[in-house]
Amino acid sequence: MTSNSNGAVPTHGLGPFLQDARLRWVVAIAILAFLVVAPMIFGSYITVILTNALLYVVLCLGLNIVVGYAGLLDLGYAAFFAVGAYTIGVLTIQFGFNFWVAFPFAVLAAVLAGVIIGGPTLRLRSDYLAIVTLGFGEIVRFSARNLEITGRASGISGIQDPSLFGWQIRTQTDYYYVFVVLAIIAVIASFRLANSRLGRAWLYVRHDEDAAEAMGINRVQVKLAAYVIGAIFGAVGGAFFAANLGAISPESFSFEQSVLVLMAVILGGMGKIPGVILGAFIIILGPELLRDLGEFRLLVFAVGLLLIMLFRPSGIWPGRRGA
Amino acid sequence: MTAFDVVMQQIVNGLVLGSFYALVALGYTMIFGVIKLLNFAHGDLYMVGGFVGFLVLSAISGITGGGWTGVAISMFLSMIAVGCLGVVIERVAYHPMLRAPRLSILITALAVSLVLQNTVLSITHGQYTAFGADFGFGGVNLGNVFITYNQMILVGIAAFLMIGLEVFVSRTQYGRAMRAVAIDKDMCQLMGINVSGVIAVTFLIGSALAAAAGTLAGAYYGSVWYFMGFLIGLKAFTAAVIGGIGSIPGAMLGGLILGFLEAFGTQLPGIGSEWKDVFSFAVLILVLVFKPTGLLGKSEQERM
Amino acid sequence: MADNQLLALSGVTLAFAGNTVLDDVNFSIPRDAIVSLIGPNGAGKTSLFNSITGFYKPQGGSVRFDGQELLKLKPHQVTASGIARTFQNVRLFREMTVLENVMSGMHCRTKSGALAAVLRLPSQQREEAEIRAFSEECLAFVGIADEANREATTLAYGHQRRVEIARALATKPKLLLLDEPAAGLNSGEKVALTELIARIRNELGISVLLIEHDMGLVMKISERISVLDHGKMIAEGTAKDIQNDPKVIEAYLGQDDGEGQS
Amino acid sequence: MQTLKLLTAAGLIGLAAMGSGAIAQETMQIGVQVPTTGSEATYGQDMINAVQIAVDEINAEGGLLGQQVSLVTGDTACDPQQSVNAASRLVSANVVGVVGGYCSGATLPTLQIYGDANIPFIIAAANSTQLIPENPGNAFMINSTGADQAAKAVEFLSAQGAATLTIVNQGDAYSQDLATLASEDWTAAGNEVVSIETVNKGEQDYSAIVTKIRSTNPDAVFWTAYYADGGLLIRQLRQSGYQGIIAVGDGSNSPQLFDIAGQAAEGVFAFSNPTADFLPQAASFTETYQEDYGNAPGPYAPLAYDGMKLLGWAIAEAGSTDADAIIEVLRSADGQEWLAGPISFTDVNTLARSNFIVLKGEGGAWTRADE
Repeated sequence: MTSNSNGAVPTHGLGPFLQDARLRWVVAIAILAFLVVAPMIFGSYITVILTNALLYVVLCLGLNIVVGYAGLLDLGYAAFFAVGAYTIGVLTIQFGFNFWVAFPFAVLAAVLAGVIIGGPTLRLRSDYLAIVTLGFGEIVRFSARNLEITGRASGISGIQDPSLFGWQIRTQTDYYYVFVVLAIIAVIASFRLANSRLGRAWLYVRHDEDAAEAMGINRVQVKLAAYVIGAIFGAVGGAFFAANLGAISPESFSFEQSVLVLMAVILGGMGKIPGVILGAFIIILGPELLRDLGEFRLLVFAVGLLLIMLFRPSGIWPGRRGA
Repeated sequence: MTAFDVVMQQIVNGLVLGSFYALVALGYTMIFGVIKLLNFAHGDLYMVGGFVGFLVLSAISGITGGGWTGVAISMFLSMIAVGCLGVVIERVAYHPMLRAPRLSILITALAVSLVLQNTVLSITHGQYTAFGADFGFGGVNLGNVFITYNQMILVGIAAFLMIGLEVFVSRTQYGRAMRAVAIDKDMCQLMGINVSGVIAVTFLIGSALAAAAGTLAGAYYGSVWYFMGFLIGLKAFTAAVIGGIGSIPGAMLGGLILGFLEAFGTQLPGIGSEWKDVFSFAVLILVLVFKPTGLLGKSEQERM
Repeated sequence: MADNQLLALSGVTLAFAGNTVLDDVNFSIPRDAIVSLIGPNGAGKTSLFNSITGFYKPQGGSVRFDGQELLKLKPHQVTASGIARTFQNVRLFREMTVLENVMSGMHCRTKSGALAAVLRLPSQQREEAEIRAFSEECLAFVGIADEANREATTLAYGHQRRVEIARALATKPKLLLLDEPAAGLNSGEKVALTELIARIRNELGISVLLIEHDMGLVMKISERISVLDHGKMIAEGTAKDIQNDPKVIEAYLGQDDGEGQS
Repeated sequence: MQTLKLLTAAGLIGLAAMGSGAIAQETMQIGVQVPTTGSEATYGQDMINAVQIAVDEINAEGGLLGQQVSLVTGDTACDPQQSVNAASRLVSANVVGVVGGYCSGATLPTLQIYGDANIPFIIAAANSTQLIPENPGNAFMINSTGADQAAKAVEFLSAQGAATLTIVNQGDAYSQDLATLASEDWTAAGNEVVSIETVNKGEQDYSAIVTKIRSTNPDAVFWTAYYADGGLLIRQLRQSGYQGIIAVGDGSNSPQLFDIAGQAAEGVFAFSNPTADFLPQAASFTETYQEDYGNAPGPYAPLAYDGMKLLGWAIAEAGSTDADAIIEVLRSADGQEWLAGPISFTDVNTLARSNFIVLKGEGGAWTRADE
């Protein structure tokens, strides 16, 4: 890691914690060790919700690039999640593709969707962009509901479990490890992007568009890059989500889903990777912990959210990165 | 019905629907104006307004009956109650966040929305509640176009509230202060304007308008439900943006336009009811691509 | 106009909502020169900067830079073509270090994309090192290398101005536009600034155009001075020419003595 | 660092707490998988209430295998991912069986989970045909599929002399499926489908569709979704002066339709299983429900009640909590009469019979219309 060899440039996406490279390795290894043994210690239920939380880590890190780094408010992130999932569903079921053959198309579809919607709209002010993305998310969901090829409201079922080099991914534990790997890749990718030329450009543009332009940064292009990369994260998450559940339907891609991912990102602390991961876990595990409360669980959870935001308005993870 | 009748009838439908959207959109836009917050709890205030209206009407219908008199009184009391609720929410949940990053308040608003929704869900066990207003189906036939008295009264009340708001904002001290706060909060503080007070009044009025819409909707459509604010909240947000968020006439215009888009989207061959929302959102996106600040929004300041 | 002109404006006209801000401005900067643009407040100096750098879109005229027409270009394209600028009110990127601020200038001179970053390709690693090295060089050039890792907006004002200049230098410009670089500096800092500007031209071979109110500084370092008043270019020449030009004296006398925007 | 440690500790404690969810087993645990939050909570609450009534009755009679029965709720929020979480939790709580399944989309991915854990699953409401091939053999669908209902609707409406029909659904799997099936049958019967319309749940204002219906003036309108929005649609249709036949599917078979639609519900036809009100042995159910919860049972309350009773019967018959034995008993269900009619299963574990009846709204209540 060039940027740390002489301890000069602070590493982006972490906040003041974990700036020490050694400490960072210790924490990373501890977390990794925990993730590897978790399914053996805890039962299948915990494995399932941890899988879910790890999926959210991927989605949240993707949205974090859009919202946390580039400062674009996206209320329709579930659309990209849907594009990934439905591309897999349609290609494997309607066209008989193998999962791994369909997978690149899922990513490609997300890139296309990102460019088509982002291209003309990214110059809009944040609040207007929010409604455009919301509208786009709803358009995707309604289209999935109305089109024959996406199975209309019933969705697509019977999506086969993929196998990888002879390993048949099937059980919940298998998928758990798949999502562990995906989440790790997402973390590393986010981290490297944040500390790259492009990652810095996102921060420049977010802090001062005009100054960034004056420094020769094409803000529309840079924002589009953030949007498209965020879309890719979403689509990858969606593709494996589809394989994991084996069935997809429009309910999974609602506005609420977009909002939950956004909540996780902001709750943990936008732009701070550990914060975003924490946010993803809170948003998924919180309501699960409260299951015994029955119909009150969302109420209690929402009050909890409110309190967290009141006490830590910039998100849970400390540090100012992420305005 | 001839094609002409259908068009006329859909205009009436769009007008009624648009009036509801506009009333809710106004609160959205006012609150956005003063604290730049997309208040996602606004739709839920509409819902709470519906329930409060229902409670009041249940209590007084023995005296007033379930007709428009009773509904008008319920609406008025609901406006006061929910207006105060709006102020309390602002004080408790938003005010401490005003110096926080903008998106953090957004999450607070979402949390408030969840709290309101799930509180009512717990109390009502998710049941739909019949509102109990007792209206006739009577109306006027203009050729084949049928307009009920209820629709006329409804649009009349909505128009009255909107004109009242416009007068308030353009003619009164508070209204001027509100516009000033919308432009530059810090400057207003320096000028000795009670910014907190202005924000509170804005929430009071915005929430009261949502409550009015909620009560009217409950009475007109006949039932209230814990989730009834969700969809209209989304639609009102859309309407406010089409019109130009922050602009009061824009919210009215946006509400009506969205009402018409949905009415005609249902009717248009090739679109139909299944695709009408896709149609509305597509129009929204196109409007913003070509007019990036909405129809009546102020264009952005010159750069630099 | 001859080839030795680096930048040449002809007939540039800019209006906002019917108010003419720049009226048929003709103006040029020779290669290897230090040129100043002066004029009373509100004369349109910053507007002229913004028109050159693509932030404003003039209604008419032409801006030729090094053989290229700039008028239709976006700000980032103007920067890429070799014009860098600073801002009248310092506009550093908040919450980022001095070095990171300067690194922004290298953006348009490098090209590694997302994939290269995620995969940490050798070419990307090389480029990152290059960005750092050159940015550090720029910081050293303006004399604040030891502040590289401080948060930029916590620096003393005079140093913040230097960060802005270093940031502009990192774009490897042929022409540097400085918008009131001396505003808010004390006299010692002004002397240092004068030296810095001279070094930028002499050692780096970068032409400099500055807007400045401090006449002492302007007269001292400018080879040519242009005077803008009410959007019109009213005089052009050496310091001496300008000092004795009655039109210039009139323009300045007719002005209220107020601080503020140009 | 302090914060970090605290967070880690809190997280681990939380996980441990969740892992130890299996409470000491003095009672027999039965899972209920329904949405209790989100926009579908109305129906989920209704089903839980009904299951609770069944459990109360079972416990009053001494429980099952000498144990009292208690319920564990798995809230699906009608979201596929959340329902997977809920199902996993029910599995880890060692439930003997599960009753529920409201949204088909959210029920589908749970089939494999219960299959892998070999837990009997009585699907009380979800009835999408997509569930059938995904069923590993331990799930039993006690709601008849849309095909039977569509056939009954077409038969009845044709007999009423209708030739043109507009079908309105709510854009969810259940009502869209029923709309499509009804449309196919109607066309096959030589009649004309004027249009299929879709509304959004919770939209309240259906005037645009009402105007469209008025302008084409079909002989009949068939609403395939639930009572809440159906009530509003019926109200607005009648207010606009539409005079034709209005029929609703079984999702709208609730007394609450009359609360919402008021006068307008008079003369509306509903297709339904022979629910509570029309089976003498079940009259007490409605009464108990009304007493306990203060409102009338919703459309799936009887099925949810039956699901619990059926499961209880199977456990008692099997004489153990062994899943294979219970499933064996369920397969052999032999047309006993339950609240919502007799139950026996096809070889793919779907309901073997179709005895849809037709109801008519009269005087603010449903009456039999086809006897």
